[in-house]
Amino acid sequence: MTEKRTPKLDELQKGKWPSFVTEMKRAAVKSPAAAELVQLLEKSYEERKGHWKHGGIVGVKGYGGGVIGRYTDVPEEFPNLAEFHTMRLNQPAGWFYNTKSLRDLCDIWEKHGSGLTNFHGSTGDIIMLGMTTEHIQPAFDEFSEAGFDLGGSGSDLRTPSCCVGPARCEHACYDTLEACHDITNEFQDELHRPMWPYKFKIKFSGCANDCTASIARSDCSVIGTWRDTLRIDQNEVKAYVEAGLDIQAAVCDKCPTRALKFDYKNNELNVIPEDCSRCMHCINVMPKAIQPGKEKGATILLGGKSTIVQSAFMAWVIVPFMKMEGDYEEFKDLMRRIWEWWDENGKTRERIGETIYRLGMGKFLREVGLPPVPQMVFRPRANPYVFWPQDEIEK
Amino acid sequence: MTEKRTPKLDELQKGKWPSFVTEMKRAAVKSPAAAELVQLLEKSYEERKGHWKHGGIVGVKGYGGGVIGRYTDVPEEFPNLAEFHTMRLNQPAGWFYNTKSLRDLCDIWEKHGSGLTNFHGSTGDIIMLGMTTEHIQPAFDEFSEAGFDLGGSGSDLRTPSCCVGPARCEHACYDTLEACHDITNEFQDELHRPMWPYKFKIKFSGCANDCTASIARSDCSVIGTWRDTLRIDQNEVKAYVEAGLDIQAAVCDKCPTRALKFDYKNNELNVIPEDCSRCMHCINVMPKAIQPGKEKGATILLGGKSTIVQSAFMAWVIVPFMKMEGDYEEFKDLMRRIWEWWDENGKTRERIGETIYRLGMGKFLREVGLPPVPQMVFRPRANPYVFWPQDEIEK
Amino acid sequence: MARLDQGPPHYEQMLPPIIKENYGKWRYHEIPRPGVLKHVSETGAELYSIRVGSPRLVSIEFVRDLCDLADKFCDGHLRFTARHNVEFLLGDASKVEPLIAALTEKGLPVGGTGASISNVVHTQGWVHCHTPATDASGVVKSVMDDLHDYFEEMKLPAKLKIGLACCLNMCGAAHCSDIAIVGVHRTPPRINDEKIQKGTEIPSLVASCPTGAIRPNPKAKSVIVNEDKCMYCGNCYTMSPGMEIMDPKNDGCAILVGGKTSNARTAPSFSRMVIPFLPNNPPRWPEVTEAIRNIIDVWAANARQGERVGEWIERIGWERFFTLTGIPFSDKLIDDYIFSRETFRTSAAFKF
Amino acid sequence: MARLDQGPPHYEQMLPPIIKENYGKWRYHEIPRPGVLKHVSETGAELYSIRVGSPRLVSIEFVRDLCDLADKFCDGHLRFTARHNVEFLLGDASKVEPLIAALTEKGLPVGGTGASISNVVHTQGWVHCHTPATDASGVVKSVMDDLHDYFEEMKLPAKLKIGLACCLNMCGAAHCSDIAIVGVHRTPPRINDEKIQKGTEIPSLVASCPTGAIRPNPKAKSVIVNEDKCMYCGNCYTMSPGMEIMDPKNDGCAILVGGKTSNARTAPSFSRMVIPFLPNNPPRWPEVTEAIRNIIDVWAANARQGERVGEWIERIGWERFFTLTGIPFSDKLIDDYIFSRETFRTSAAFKF
Ligand code: SRM
Ligand code: SRM
Ligand code: SRM
Ligand code: SRM
Ligand code: SF4
Ligand code: SF4
Ligand code: SF4
Ligand code: SF4
Ligand code: SF4
Ligand code: SF4
Ligand code: SF4
Ligand code: SF4
Repeated sequence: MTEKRTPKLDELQKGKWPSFVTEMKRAAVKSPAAAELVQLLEKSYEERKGHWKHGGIVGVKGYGGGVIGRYTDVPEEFPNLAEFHTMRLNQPAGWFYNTKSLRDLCDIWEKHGSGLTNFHGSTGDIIMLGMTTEHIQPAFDEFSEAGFDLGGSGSDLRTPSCCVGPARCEHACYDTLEACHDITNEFQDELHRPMWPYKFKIKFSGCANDCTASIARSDCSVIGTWRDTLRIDQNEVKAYVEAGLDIQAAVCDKCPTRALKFDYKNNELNVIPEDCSRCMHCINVMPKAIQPGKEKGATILLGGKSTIVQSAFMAWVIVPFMKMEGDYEEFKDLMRRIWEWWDENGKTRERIGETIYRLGMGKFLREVGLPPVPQMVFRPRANPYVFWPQDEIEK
Repeated sequence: MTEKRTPKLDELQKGKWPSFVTEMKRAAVKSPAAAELVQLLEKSYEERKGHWKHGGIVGVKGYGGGVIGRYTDVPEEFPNLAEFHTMRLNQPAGWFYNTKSLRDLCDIWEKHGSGLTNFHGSTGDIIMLGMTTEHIQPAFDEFSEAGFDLGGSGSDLRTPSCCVGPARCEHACYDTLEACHDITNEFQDELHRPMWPYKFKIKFSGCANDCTASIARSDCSVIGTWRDTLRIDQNEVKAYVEAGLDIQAAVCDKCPTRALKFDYKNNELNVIPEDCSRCMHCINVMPKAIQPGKEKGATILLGGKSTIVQSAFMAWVIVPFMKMEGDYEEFKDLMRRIWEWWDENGKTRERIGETIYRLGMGKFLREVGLPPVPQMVFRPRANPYVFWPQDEIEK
Repeated sequence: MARLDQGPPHYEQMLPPIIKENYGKWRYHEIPRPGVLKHVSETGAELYSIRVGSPRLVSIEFVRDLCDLADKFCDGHLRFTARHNVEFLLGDASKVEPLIAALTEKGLPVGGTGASISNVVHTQGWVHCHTPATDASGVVKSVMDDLHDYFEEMKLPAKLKIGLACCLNMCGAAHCSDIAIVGVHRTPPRINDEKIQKGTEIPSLVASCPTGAIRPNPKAKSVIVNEDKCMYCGNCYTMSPGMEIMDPKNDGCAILVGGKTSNARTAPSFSRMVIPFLPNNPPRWPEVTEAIRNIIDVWAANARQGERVGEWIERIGWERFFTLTGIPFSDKLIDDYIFSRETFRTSAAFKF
Repeated sequence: MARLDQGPPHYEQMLPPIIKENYGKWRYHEIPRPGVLKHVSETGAELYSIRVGSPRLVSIEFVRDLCDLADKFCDGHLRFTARHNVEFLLGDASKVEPLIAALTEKGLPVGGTGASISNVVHTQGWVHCHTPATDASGVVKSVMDDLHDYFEEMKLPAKLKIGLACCLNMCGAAHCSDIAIVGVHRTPPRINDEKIQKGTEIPSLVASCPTGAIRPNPKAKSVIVNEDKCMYCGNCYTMSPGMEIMDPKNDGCAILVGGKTSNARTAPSFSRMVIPFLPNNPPRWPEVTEAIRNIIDVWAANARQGERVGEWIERIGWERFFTLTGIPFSDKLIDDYIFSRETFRTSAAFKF
């Protein structure tokens, strides 16, 4: 194929933000597929439409997911894109790497794929973008050799991810990396062999700042919190005052529950323990002076997903507080009970949140064995349409 | 029928709140039907269930509504309750009466009915409770003679009602009594001859305090407001300060839009005009010092109803500001357009709010000819599911 | 002969002279004592309104009594309020106390203004309706006997509006009340084929069920109910007498709280269920009166001045409401109907 | 041979020594300059993280470049963030400036911390997906070129998170972003009977339509779409290649604003649509970049310190947002889907 001009894409090599077009062209130097991809994209820019077809099923031996089949609809024009699949690799917890591992990945990908990649995919995987069918198994074998495994795709557990947590953050209320790693390993079967009504995502955030956006982006959101009272270091409070922080305005007035009382005279800050909802705001503003309580754990929320089909759902509280320690058996057990219930009750392509919405929280809680608590709702029902389990009434 | 004991009901003649049982017994002195009603109710208190059947259609000549048929399911036991219908009489606007009119009503009801009544029904009518079929027409003729007409029932315009408004309230932003009276008269046909998918209620409140609870209780809620800025009398502000009112705490801090600034030094209160949402709070607390602006009118809201079937709906803004003056032609014209649209699009037993919910505000606004404005929503849609009128797009 | 479509009497003929003269001219009002409103006009005129509690379900003798009082004290004028209280309208301050004395003598309570409880908006119940799950007037009488002080004094944090509806049709429009009492069924309708065959339109009946629990039973020319899907709303019974839903053993009252309709400070809001069921225990419904007194007492003890029930709860959080009142939370209070999603706590911030 | 189910590499082998030593011991952090986080440990150790913008869609050469820098400055360790930035991790303060210099030389922007815009979470677009209504990387590049200053400086009222999804599947999970760019179709699918006949399960296809717009067409062994009911969600196209929905003339971008996911101060919230459609105008999408710049500029000029976009709008009111930004309001912005009721203004209190 002769080198063609790409006037539209060239425009995107200008400007201060690093250019993906430049990256594509860098890959194109070694990979004919990447070279064609530049041309295909230019075509899309001209025609204002995509040129990819629905994927056929491709994969590696022993797994049901982890590879997304992709084929161009103009294979005659772009023979190297006739097969151009994606392989998802499960990232290490917290997206930490040593350069040795990264270089290994690059070398393998240079051999078997387009040389194009996403660090990372939006769920968290390393995305190896563009390979032919025949390279799938050998590439996987080599990635495996290098210590990497496939991520999720299809109706399975998707690759869990976690915030940087205790590795670099003072707010972490549990070990997000360990939890993510341990739980990912526990559920390898669920991750690699799709068998549910639809996908299921788990994300781990160490505190209510929710740096993985888990509440919006995962079916199960695990958010660090504490059960006792936040701790205030009055010396550090005084230091903030001296440094010029307007504690009343910047902290107390923005506390959603007005749980903080600032004493101007003594430059002391106090919290009304039962009023604090652990939103993290005051801690964010004054990390030196305020820290989470001592009895730490996580809130488990369920049901998050984006728009398709019933509207986007954010995950909601199903367990206000759970210890996240040891072998995480309490959490794992809960997941298993939830999946079992969903398996029995969910329709095809129905996310867990949608299944619960359709069948009702009451049924879900009863059948999964979770005690109903007011923390599960912003407010109780406004309608009087209670389903009464008929064994609770007098017949 | 021999006098029977009513031990349960007798209990309800005790206590400080005036007793409806005493009232029933007072009526029972002259009315055998009322006497039986006492017995029937005692029976219900014993059995914990009602003893009334579905109504057959009863009414007066020329009208389709206004009388609710009612029959007991134990006519053998209570022959005087075999027919025990309700007649709804349209109350005068604001529920004002002279004693002459009230006495006329009593006299007619003594002749034709049970002597029991509700002042008033929950929609606003005078409820004449309990009469036989054969008395319906003669009673109506006499009520009519006395200047009263029937209220609504069935799938028609229900009897509109209004708050006391300018008759006794300093807050009224339009003449609720005149509007209610004029508009009720305009729509006599709609009120007396059911021809819609379901009932339609209108309530008029003179300001956002909404003393008719119109936003919850009527399909169309007409709430007085103003388009310019509220007026503050600084002398009266000072008087409130002197009287000990903590203006900052009781007024400014509770202003939902924080539109009020209190100047401690000069004891002056000022409003940021574009921030005020006209919620009435500050005016309620300081009626001597603050009053509505001068350019008055009403906000029109649509869609309120209670629980059955889709859940309760509160009415929402469809016209942020409308003058309510003269012959109310703008309002009447809007009602006619809305009813026409509902007639064409509504299903049987579907309130207007439910029809709009089902078909979408966009369609409703376009077809009824109302300009969409952000005042109609608390916030825009969270989903991207826009229906594009296909004539707006490039084919 | 009746004049068709003459409409209601003109309100002007019902207004006392002082109101006609000062119509639209009122400048401000005060509440000199509970149950008495004093409105002052631009003209300097002063109007006293004496608010009186009424059982609403009354005899014509009651109305005539009111007329006697109005004739004696108010030149023959009076009005009723949006909550079914009576208001006597006086231009003459000196008549206020004598009128109150006369009312008290008759056992009529004066109150319901300002930070008090007003009359309970309510419905027909067993007295006159065919679909009730509870009585109306009897429950109201029991509740108001218990809360009488709160009517005659103004010692609550804010206005308190209770609504009662004897079935889910909600004729009391209780859905936006500070406290709502709602009659609820708890068992599916029992089908009476014979009654259905008489005059019920089967397709309309099937369509009336919001959960799609009803399907035709062509053999019996009747219908079948999928009991698992039924939520006892009674809409089918409104459509057909053959869907018998009244069940003395299992009908009763639900309690909802925190609604309001005024736009002052906060937007109008729905009442929300806090007790899914209390038994019908006539004549005095002790479980209901007690539950309501508990809620009011806790609110009165904890709310800030001027805070309606719902505003108080939204400030402290519903989870705290259940702790403070000791009302047990249960899955029945979690919405599972169309708009449930908005009620789920999609946030990690809450109180324990 | 591959080892099945070995799972991801253990994170411990990826951590730099300073992190291993201070794991879980961090006490607080500061942001000494944009793009640099300084975390201080209980042990007194100080960790510097240099945050670097990445196009995310990169070549292995790019990754190797990163490795070279990490080897040179960071003892061979680095990480990526939840928003696809790169973070270089340094124990040695003296290396911070040299590293930044090296990055700048490579054209890599340092920033994205604190009150700045971070990287745009985005998706595949025309580069690799079969259902896009717009491109992903091209739009992001255009937007970030324009907002570059806001990445490198911390001069915004608060954090700003932009998300992009190239179709309603929303792989960018843009639904809770401060600003969301969403690829939208605007015409119903064109049915290709032949493609449908090949391997599409008709019942699943019919069931996939959220509005019930699809019904079987048994004659053609295919389906028919009721175009009036279609809202162009593309879910049917995800199910079957025979439901061709891409339409170059009418595909484009919608803009939503005001979402967030953190629980700090206010509960997580959805982004809400303020512009229903902007055309696809490659390579630079000027209409999109301009619209976003306008929103950001108005927010930056009007919000209080610390106020996220949505918090600012909720304080001033959406009606004022439209006035201030000059964005036209239209019926398309009014919800008409399942949870629409909650968005209607059921209150008489609003701003003109
Ligand atoms: C007489 C009546 C109007 C009528 O046409 O009948 C009326 C009359 C007044 N209302 Fe009202 N309201 C009346 C029903 C209502 C209702 C509707 C209802 O109760 O069903 C509401 C909405 C209830 C709700 O929000 O749930 C209502 C919400 C208000 C408010 C707002 C209260 C709040 O802060 O939320 C005010 C303002 C205030 O009191 O500060 C108000 C203020 C007033 C004032 C002070 C207006 C005035 O200046 O004259 C009147 C005396 C109030 C008092 O009782 O202290 N009125 N008022 C109604 C008396 C009913 C009764 O017998 O108790
Ligand atoms: C008399 C009254 C209750 C009262 O004690 O005051 C009443 C009584 C009945 N209502 Fe009502 N409704 C009454 C105000 C209301 C209200 C309150 C309001 O208007 O503010 C509502 C709730 C607000 C609303 O409109 O949504 C109300 C919502 C219903 C409904 C449910 C309608 C719905 O769309 O959800 C029904 C069922 C129906 O229409 O089939 C209903 C049906 C009935 C029927 C006719 C029962 C039936 O299905 O045949 C009741 C007749 C009782 C009887 O035989 O005496 N009634 N009804 C009220 C009318 C008096 C009047 O005209 O002044
Ligand atoms: C590195 C990263 C975690 C990771 O594992 O990768 C991270 C790291 C930090 N976050 Fe975050 N957040 C990270 C994604 C997020 C996300 C998720 C997202 O952007 O998709 C959120 C939720 C976004 C939302 O609300 O829509 C997030 C909401 C916060 C907040 C709450 C902000 C707020 O006030 O709403 C804080 C607290 C603060 O900054 O005051 C926070 C605070 C922090 C701190 C200060 C925590 C700490 O003490 O170390 C870290 C530096 C923040 C900074 O950049 O100024 N982080 N943070 C993520 C960096 C992404 C990036 O490259 O920009
Ligand atoms: C690669 C990735 C986008 C990216 O550029 O990063 C992606 C790409 C695709 N997603 Fe996604 N999704 C990706 C993260 C997401 C997210 C974001 C997240 O996980 O935080 C979401 C929204 C959150 C959620 O789960 O709701 C998301 C919601 C969807 C949906 C809609 C699912 C739903 O329930 O609403 C589909 C449609 C489907 O599953 O059929 C979908 C389907 C797809 C498919 C497989 C298209 C298809 O129907 O065949 C895309 C393959 C593109 C390709 O060929 O390269 N993708 N997808 C992300 C996965 C990378 C990774 O593994 O790390
Ligand atoms: S979620 Fe909390 S613990 Fe995790 S990185 Fe963000 S601020 Fe730190
Ligand atoms: S964590 Fe949030 S709720 Fe708790 S005191 Fe701090 S600001 Fe208030
Ligand atoms: S709604 Fe307003 S105008 Fe009407 S009575 Fe109430 S406070 Fe007065
Ligand atoms: S009317 Fe309401 S919004 Fe306007 S200034 Fe007064 S309190 Fe504030
Ligand atoms: S609420 Fe139900 S039972 Fe009570 S009057 Fe209305 S329709 Fe009848
Ligand atoms: S009571 Fe309601 S839910 Fe049950 S069958 Fe009848 S209409 Fe359906
Ligand atoms: S958002 Fe849509 S078009 Fe974009 S990658 Fe995801 S599925 Fe593909
Ligand atoms: S695009 Fe969506 S709404 Fe239209 S037919 Fe397909 S699935 Fe249905």
